[in-house]
Amino acid sequence: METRLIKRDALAGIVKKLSEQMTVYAPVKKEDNVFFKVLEKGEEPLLTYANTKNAPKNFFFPQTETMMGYMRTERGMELKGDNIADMGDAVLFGARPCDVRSFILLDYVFDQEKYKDPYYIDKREKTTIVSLACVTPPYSTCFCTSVGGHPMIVEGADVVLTDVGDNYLAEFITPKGQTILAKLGDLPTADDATLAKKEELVKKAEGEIKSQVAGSAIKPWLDENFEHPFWDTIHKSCLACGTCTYLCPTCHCFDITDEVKGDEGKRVRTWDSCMYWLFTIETSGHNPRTSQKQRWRQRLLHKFRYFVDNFGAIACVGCGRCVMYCPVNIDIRKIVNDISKL
Amino acid sequence: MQKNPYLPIPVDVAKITTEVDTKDIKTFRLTFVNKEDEENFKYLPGQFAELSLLGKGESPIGIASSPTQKGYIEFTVQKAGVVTSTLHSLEEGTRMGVRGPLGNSWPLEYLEGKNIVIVGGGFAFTTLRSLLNYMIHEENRKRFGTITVVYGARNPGLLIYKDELKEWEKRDDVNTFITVDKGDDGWKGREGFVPTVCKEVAPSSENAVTVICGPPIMIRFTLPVFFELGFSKDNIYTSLEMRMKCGIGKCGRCNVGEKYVCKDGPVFSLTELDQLTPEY
Amino acid sequence: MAENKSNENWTPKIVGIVCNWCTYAGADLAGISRIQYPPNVRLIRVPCTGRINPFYVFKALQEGADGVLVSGCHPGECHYLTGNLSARRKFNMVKNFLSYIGVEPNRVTFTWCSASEGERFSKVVKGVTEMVKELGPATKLVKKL
Amino acid sequence: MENIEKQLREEAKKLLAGKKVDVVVGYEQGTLPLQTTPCFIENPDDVEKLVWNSYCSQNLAKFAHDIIHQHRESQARVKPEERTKKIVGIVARGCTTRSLIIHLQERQYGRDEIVVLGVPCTGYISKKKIAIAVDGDEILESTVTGDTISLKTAGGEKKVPLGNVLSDSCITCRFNNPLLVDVMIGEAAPAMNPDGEYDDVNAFENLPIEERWQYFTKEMAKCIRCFACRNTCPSCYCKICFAEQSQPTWIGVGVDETDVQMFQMMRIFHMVGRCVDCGSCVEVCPMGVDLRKFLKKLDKDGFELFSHRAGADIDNPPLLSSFLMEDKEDFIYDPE
Repeated sequence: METRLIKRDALAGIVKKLSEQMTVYAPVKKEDNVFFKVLEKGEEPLLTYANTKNAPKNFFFPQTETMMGYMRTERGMELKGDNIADMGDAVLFGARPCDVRSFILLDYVFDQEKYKDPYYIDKREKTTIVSLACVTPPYSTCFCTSVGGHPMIVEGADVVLTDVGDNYLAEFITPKGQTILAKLGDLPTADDATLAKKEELVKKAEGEIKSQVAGSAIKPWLDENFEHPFWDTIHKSCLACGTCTYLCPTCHCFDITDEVKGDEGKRVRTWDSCMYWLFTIETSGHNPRTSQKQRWRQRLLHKFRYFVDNFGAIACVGCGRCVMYCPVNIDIRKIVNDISKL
Repeated sequence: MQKNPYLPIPVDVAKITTEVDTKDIKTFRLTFVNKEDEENFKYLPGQFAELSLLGKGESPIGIASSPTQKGYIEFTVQKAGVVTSTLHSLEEGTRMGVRGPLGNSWPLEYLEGKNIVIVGGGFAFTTLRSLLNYMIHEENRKRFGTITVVYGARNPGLLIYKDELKEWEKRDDVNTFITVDKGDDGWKGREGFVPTVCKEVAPSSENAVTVICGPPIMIRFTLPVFFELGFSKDNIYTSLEMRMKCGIGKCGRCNVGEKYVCKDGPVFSLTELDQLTPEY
Repeated sequence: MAENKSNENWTPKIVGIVCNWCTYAGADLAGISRIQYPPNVRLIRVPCTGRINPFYVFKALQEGADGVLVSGCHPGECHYLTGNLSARRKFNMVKNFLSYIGVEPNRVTFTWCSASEGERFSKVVKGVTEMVKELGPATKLVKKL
Repeated sequence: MENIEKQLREEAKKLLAGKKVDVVVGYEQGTLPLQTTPCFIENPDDVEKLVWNSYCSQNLAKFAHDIIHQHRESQARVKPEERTKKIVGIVARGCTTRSLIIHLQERQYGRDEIVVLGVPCTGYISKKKIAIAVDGDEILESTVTGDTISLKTAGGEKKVPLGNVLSDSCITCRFNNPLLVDVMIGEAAPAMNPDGEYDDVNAFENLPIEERWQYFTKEMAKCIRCFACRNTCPSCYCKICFAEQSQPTWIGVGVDETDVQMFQMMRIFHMVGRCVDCGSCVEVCPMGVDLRKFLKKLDKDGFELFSHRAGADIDNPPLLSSFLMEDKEDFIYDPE
């Protein structure tokens, strides 16, 4: 593994330069919010951000994505072919370790042996992930350590940047990461003292995460208590909006719809949310989940039980977005901890 | 890379049969535009496919034909939503798409050597028809024991596959019991609800498996009959219905507990159903 | 439609949502009387302007209409007594609101035209066509696939 | 405010203990600074949860509507003569009571199904303004003392005058005291500053048209179609929203630029004569879309053209279901 040093104030410029050669998806401040977006010409990424509002999953799994186009012919609509846009190689820059971990979880869903999702996989394969380690947690709502993560975890990243003071320590972990190194120009090799410092930071970082959640401890309870009075207590103030699911790095439910204008049409996939009552309604009018209570239970069970059953991991990376941005302050940490006390 | 599983396979509507007097259930015979697609479309009774109408959307429908019927696939569709309504307005010769086969199938290996009881109600007879036609095909018939079919509809006009029903009734290797809730002037057959008829027919549970599909209310009243006859939950199979979009276990809406109906189902034994979360 | 901007042959597509009892008959009369007017307006007949959801107007723009014309019975002459009076309030707000968000005010026109006013109908169509021509092809709110 | 809180708890307890209401909808302390969350109290012993402070942002009328309607649905299979009513006690400030009035005017439930615990309001804190005040830093702690709010962030502590961070809706609020009351808690609050109510709209109207369009498109582009604005709005109670209908499909479900614009325009338009400017939609929007800029225009037109203020007067009929022969029609095109 190559380890290099990047001067603290040079990094943004280096990324800007990189964005001239390839697509770079990075955090940028827009008005009052920090978002991940594709860097435009001359645009620099924001490095001092806490945590972005949107999760970087949008890059591989956009909120709205054209799957295929078609045209009206004499025989009716005929397919023009699928719409896997060849964007070329790309870099996802500055994703926090929790967000990086979300891709491992999303891979379980989209990259299965039998059914592979070509739209997601295509972008995923062409993208090098540069992660920015959390030396200190971005927010007090961060709880990655409770759901199998760590503020400085390298899992899933091709390159990891760690703020070690005057410099960023850059670790080029995977072969994909190595190819990026070639594009960054001359960088000094990291000295042993820096590497040692990083090890120290790693040890310290875990303790910095103050928010603790009984992530995996509640699984046995969830297995046994599909019907329990507790489920009546969490959903009442829920607006049934999709904020939590849309900002979540691991939520992956989607809808497929057709749009036609004149003689042309396209089939698009769009995020959907288990918080919506229309999500599961069948044409017959039957709806297996008619109440917000059932929908909340589904959201929680999907993340903390079903996903664990299917893939051996909790479908939550502890980024805290749903906690911070829920309009009515439904706090998943509190729910999980309340369950753990039952 | 595999083929894009979201792309519909082009097919032509070769034949449309109106099944019922109310005209809202039709059977569509589809032929593949490309020979290799036909060869690749290997399915078993009980599986389903997404019928794909570009510009309208997709609808998951059980395959009503049997793999022993070569050269085409058939779907029996009730007119309900956007896609199925459009489907009903199609003419023969129209091009459309199909995506599949999807899901698991009736447990054919398990059924081998056993006596089979098929119970169907109303329009939910489609994949049962596929199974029956598969089993009575000359290549397969000897692999299965006795076959009993109980099929009912509300009235004679609502029975689907009327011609085939007659054929099956003529066969001596299938015990066919057709019933209607209420007959009309022309009806000479049996009258009565499916659970009652099952009770009368009283198939032996000895080395037997029941495969049941129908409206929830029918299933609810039929199951106790079979329990009484000594069928265990391992030997009763049914097929679930759920809202689906992708059909390949990704879009996240058809899960019952950790199982996805589109991928792990739609066919489940009652034992399996008991282990699922009761949310379907 | 936007792609036709540079095209000199561009002529506006205008959606006319009109009341069955007055303007639609007025258009008929204009036709019977052989009064000439531009062919740019496609009429959609509704039972009363009172049943027009403002969304019809927005939607027409989204689907690519360069202009929208809504026409119904003069106040006091509604076949259903007061449908057009309810509509009047709605349309006043629609007109103001579209302009407020930055859509050219002349994209959307509201007027009254009775069954006997074939001449007026032709003038309305001429006037509306001219106004929309002046604005050029619609670009705002137009959905691109 | 502590007094109001105390009195509120007492009154709520009385109502619950006396079985005058089945549930009291109020606010309770949230898990994060600056946050309160709607709470639903059914047991008289739980009233201590109730709070009333400058963090209470949401319009609770939505919940009164939902609770009553869910209860009615649950009784669909009960014989008519055996059906019960569910009485909802609701903590209501001025804007909340306006929403209740709209519900009553629109016959969503009966007057006997709600008991209004009126509270005087001095405005609630806008989280968006707070974020700007501390430049996006996370708030670790916040306390309101008198007219000042002190905000603790990782970078230190900052004191801001409360007036600077109140929601825009509150600063120019005309009806900060309840208009519909069964039990009034505390004294009426001093008036806010309604004179400047339409300043924002007026200023926007005077911008060049292309600037207005740019602002509109920029704001709409932020929307992620999460529907928080719609779902928190007491006036948005349709069982199936036009945005989600499939037969016909009015708009695409994705975040196509014009689909989002259409959704928001149409939702905003459904608010004609029904928006009480409670600011809830702005407050819950995770993306900070400036919805008020557009909603307030309809409010202004409603008043200036038709002398109508939403939910201000229970006897004044809804704006769009009424008319006058002499309503203005200077917008009508005349080809002559």
